[in-house]
Amino acid sequence: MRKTRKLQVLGAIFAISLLAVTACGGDDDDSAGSACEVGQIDGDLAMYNWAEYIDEEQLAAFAEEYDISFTLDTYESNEAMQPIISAGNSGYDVIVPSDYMVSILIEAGHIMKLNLDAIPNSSNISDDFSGLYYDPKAEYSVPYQWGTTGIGVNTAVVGDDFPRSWGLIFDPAISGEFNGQIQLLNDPRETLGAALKYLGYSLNTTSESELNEAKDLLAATSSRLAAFNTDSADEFLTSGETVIGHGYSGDMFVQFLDQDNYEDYVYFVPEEGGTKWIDNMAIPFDAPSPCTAHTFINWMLTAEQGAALTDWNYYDTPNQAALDLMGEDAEGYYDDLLDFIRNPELFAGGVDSLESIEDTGDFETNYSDAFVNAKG
Amino acid sequence: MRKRKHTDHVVEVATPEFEKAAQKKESRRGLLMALPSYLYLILFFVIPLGIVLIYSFATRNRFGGTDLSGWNLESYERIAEPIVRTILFRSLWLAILTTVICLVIAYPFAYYLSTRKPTIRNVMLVFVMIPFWTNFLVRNYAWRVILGNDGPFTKVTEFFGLGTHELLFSQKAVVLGLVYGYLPFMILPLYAAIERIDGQLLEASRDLYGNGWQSFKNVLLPLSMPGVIAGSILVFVPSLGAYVTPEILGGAKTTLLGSYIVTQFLTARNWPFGAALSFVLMAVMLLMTIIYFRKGGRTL
Amino acid sequence: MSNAVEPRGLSKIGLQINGWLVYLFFYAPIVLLVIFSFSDSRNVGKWGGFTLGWYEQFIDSSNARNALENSIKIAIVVTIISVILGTMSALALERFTFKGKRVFDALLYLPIIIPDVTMAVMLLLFFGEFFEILDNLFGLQLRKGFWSISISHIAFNISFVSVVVRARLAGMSRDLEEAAVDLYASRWKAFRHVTFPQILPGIAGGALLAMTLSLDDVVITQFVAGPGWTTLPVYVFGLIRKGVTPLINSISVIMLVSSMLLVGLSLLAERTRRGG
Amino acid sequence: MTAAVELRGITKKFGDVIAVDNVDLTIQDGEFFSLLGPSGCGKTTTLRMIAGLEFPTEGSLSIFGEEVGTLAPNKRSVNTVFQNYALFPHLTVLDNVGFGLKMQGVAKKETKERSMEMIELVQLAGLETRKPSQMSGGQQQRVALARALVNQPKVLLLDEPLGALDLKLRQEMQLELKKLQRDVGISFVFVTHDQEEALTMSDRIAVMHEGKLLQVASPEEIYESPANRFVADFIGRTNLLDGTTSDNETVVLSNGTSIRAQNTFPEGTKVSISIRPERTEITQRSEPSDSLSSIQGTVETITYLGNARVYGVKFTWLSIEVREENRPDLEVFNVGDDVTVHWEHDAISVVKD
Repeated sequence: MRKTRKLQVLGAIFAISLLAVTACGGDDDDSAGSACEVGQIDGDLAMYNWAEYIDEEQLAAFAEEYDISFTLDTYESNEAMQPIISAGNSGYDVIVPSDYMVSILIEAGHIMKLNLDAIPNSSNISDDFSGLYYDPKAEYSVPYQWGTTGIGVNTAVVGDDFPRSWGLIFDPAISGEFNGQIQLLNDPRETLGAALKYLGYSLNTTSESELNEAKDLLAATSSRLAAFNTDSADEFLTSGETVIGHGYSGDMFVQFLDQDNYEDYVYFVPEEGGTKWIDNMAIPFDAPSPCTAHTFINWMLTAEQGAALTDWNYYDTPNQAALDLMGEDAEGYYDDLLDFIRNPELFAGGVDSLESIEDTGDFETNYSDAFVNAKG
Repeated sequence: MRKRKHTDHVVEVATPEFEKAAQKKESRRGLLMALPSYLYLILFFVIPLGIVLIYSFATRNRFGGTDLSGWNLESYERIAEPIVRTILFRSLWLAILTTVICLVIAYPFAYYLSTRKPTIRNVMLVFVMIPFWTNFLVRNYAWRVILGNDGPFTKVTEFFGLGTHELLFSQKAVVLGLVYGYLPFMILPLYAAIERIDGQLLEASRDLYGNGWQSFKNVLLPLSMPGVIAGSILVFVPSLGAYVTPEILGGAKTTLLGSYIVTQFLTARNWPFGAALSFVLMAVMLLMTIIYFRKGGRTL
Repeated sequence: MSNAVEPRGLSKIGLQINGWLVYLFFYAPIVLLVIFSFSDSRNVGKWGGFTLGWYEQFIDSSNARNALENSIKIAIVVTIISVILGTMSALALERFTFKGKRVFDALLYLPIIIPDVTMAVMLLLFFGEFFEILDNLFGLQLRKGFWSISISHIAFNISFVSVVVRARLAGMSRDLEEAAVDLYASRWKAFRHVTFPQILPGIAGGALLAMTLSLDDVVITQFVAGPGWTTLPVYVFGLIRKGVTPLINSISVIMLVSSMLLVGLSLLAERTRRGG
Repeated sequence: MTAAVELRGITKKFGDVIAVDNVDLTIQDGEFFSLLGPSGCGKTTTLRMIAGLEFPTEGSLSIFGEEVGTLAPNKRSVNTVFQNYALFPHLTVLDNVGFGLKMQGVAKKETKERSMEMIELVQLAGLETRKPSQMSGGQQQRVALARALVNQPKVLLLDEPLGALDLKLRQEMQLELKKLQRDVGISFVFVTHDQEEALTMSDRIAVMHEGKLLQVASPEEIYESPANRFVADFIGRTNLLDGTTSDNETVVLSNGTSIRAQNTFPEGTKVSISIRPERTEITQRSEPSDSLSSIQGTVETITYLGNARVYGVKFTWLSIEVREENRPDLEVFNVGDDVTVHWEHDAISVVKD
């Protein structure tokens, strides 16, 4: 008797949690932000952003201007942030997902439709950022910063005479003498994407055979690598661990410029094309203070704040109005950086060769499996 | 004589019924002691675990969320794929290697520790723990610098004319990192076990067997077996699930079980498969420890 | 109580060398870490001259300070509660027989062997539902934060503490408790005056372990934290993505020092409590 | 005499195992009482029931007339000296001894005075600040005694307290314990598996085997008239020869030899006769004797003990041990000598299984 009652109680607890689990899909709420007006404040600001992606001082300035307090928490990958937002009740007002993650969050109903009336400064965004695949009507997200993924080279070792091609990594005939000194990102989409680009395919391919080719290429390259690593591509280059590295533009620039011999380092996007990524501001579906979030996004889109952002994190800005203000208070260092960024050699295949990583839905599993299989 | 009032109430004469009731009362007392943790773990561990168990029978939906409507065994079927077996055996091998190396290093150390004076012993123990109050990740990064191409390790081997041995981004580096990370988990229980052994017994065995190895094999080792078992489990379990060390020191060039699971959750966003893999990993660990217990004949 | 046999001759030298090598092994990375926290170069491993800049940077960052504060608050609460629950579990398992003991024993083992990312995911899902249920049933509007992190840390620490305390209890003969009861101690007094002082080293070991694990946890904390509740390891984890700079070393050194202070203070408190 | 401890129909089961089986026992006030038996016989369980560390499954247990069978140990006015002393390792000798008084709420000052008195009584004065680990086995033993006695228990229980000591120390402690018991005047209940120890110290002995009480009597009685074969065999060395009663005066051994042995068993009962080796005499065989208190045989083995010789004498296919003091006036025999072994007829006791 007693035992069965105990089981019943347990069963009930399980059932309740189950019901709740299955019920949680459909509670997206598009209306919460629609009533917000320009400059309206409905609570404190809680931002969830990548580490070292915004100056606390900048947030503090906003908080002071509107007489609220703020919290800033950080994450290190889209995939770590997404479940926390999707689980609901995260407590965050503004998040900064990358392109493909925006489309996932929209599809899942986990970010809210913005009330663009409350964000008049969105007109400052460059036309290059309109009609983006992940949010074609720019209803859910506003670009924050952007950059590319490409190759960094230590020219003191490799020399200057190398093709601006992914072959520098994948072709043993070109880089065979640097076996064990090459690094690739530890990320299925980026790294298989590089291989796909080298083979002349789209990095968003959903063709099994194209992916297989890329996998085989990667498997053949795997033994020539020092490491698969995402966090330290730039440091490996400057510490001498590697001479050819696969990494993100901003990381490379900042690291190179910190070296005394920064002329020795080159970053470029190969002629076959590379990844262009855009990070965006968005508001979680259950943000506690959606109007404060709108006000904050609008504030960030002013020319001054856009410039301040890039002046601090050295990534490129989508804010057209900010371009003129950038680097005003910087020293020579920043000028060098701007030279780097504006270097026409940066995109060997031209800006049009760049491609964004898109969510491939069910095919994502194929990418991650192919990556594991290529490593062995 | 001090009077004790030991019969405020009439003491019952013992009967089987009374004994049964008393045993029941005692059993209830035990349950009462366990109850707070029991309930706590049911609420904050078993129920959450139940949720992931449900997830492991679900399907990844197009956008990397989890679709709970259709239940299936797909995720478990995938475990039969050869790549999973390769990863599992590779991880088991590394975990066992790590455990054995930890045992070989920690045993003499723990023994040495137990021969020191109590005050010195405590200081020595604290100094074993202190490095582990720094962040786990940061310790791994420190090793990366030590083992790196320009690091102290290569400098030392070059200085001694042993040539340039770059350990970084190799299996050896991974094992080294794991040994470093989990060695204290071996030292502490081993020390606790050896410290309890009566010194006279060892003295006697030294007389009996004469040579140290015999007395170690026949007396010290069997008596310290509980410590060996506890330490081995505490090292083996996290080694099998490790993912930070293989990535930082091993360069992520081969996939291990821990990284494979993390990848499913945090890169592939394939939670059902990640959940299924976790349950398989837990089953393997349970199985290995049960076998180990049987051989050691003791419960943790 | 009894010292093991003092080793002689060669084996003694061997043991001593092994001892020193183990400490060298333990402290090599720590020494490096401390040294480079004072290095005036972004690159750990390249000495760029002495600076306190990284520490200044830490102190200037309200985020980092906040994270340190969070870590310490959580570690204290987690250690206290885990030690109480873990010790009670250990006592129940070593000194009593009760219905469901085997199940409980097995249950305690699970948090030790579960991969932490799995535990992180399951707790994330759980708290989502749990708070929703509480909201629906009682209208309680709870936020993830201090308590969700502490609850999660306690959920795995109970097991670790109970393993350590059990090892100690198993080595302690029951005679002592019986002797105490025979000498007119009630069961509570027998525990208070005999069992407890005997297992105190085990409890202290368990507390150290619980504190260490709480201060080191990244994945679980990240998944169950709420706004404003970033802990130091999570903060460091985020920083590392942007490059390993000596700032991380300086944070580590600060963490090391605050852990030592925490342990030192609790020892001091224990001593004064006993003394007075 | 009043009964200090009284057991009536006490049974203790551990699951299906019966550890103590329907035991009736009365221990008088002021006596030194031993519970004797091989390990696993239930003697320790009996002691623990008196202490209250186990409750009986069934039966009545009273101390000075008050039923205590199911009373918690801390509410009984008995104290125990444990087998391995169970001294509290974290407390000094003084605190160990004062523990019971402290638990009873005796004032600190009085506790200290009484503890010191007791420490002096067991001759440990000057060692009161030591920890148990800093003391020898004998000293720990004294601390354990002092720790129990300081509470002035009505009965002191001792669970093989001398087992861990070496022979010489053990013999010293035996005498000391006996003296101590006389001085304090309370009853000691002493558990041991060492029959010699029990015989030396006890006023009365209870022999237990497989949970059952076999005999309760004075040492002399137990030695001279064992109640059954087990007791005869367990206590001291004895010759046990199987046979059958032919009448109340005679037992016919299995090899056909008739022996005079008074008994009360009906004719034809299978019995054993017990003859203590030291109660027999060995002489050169002269002529066939038809005495029923002797046998004729051949010396088969000789064991030299220094103060005595033990001869193994074979007759027909049985054999018997004979112990002769090493005295110059007694003849010494060699292996192969034909001898007669004889005894006083009251040296024989007849026991059943």
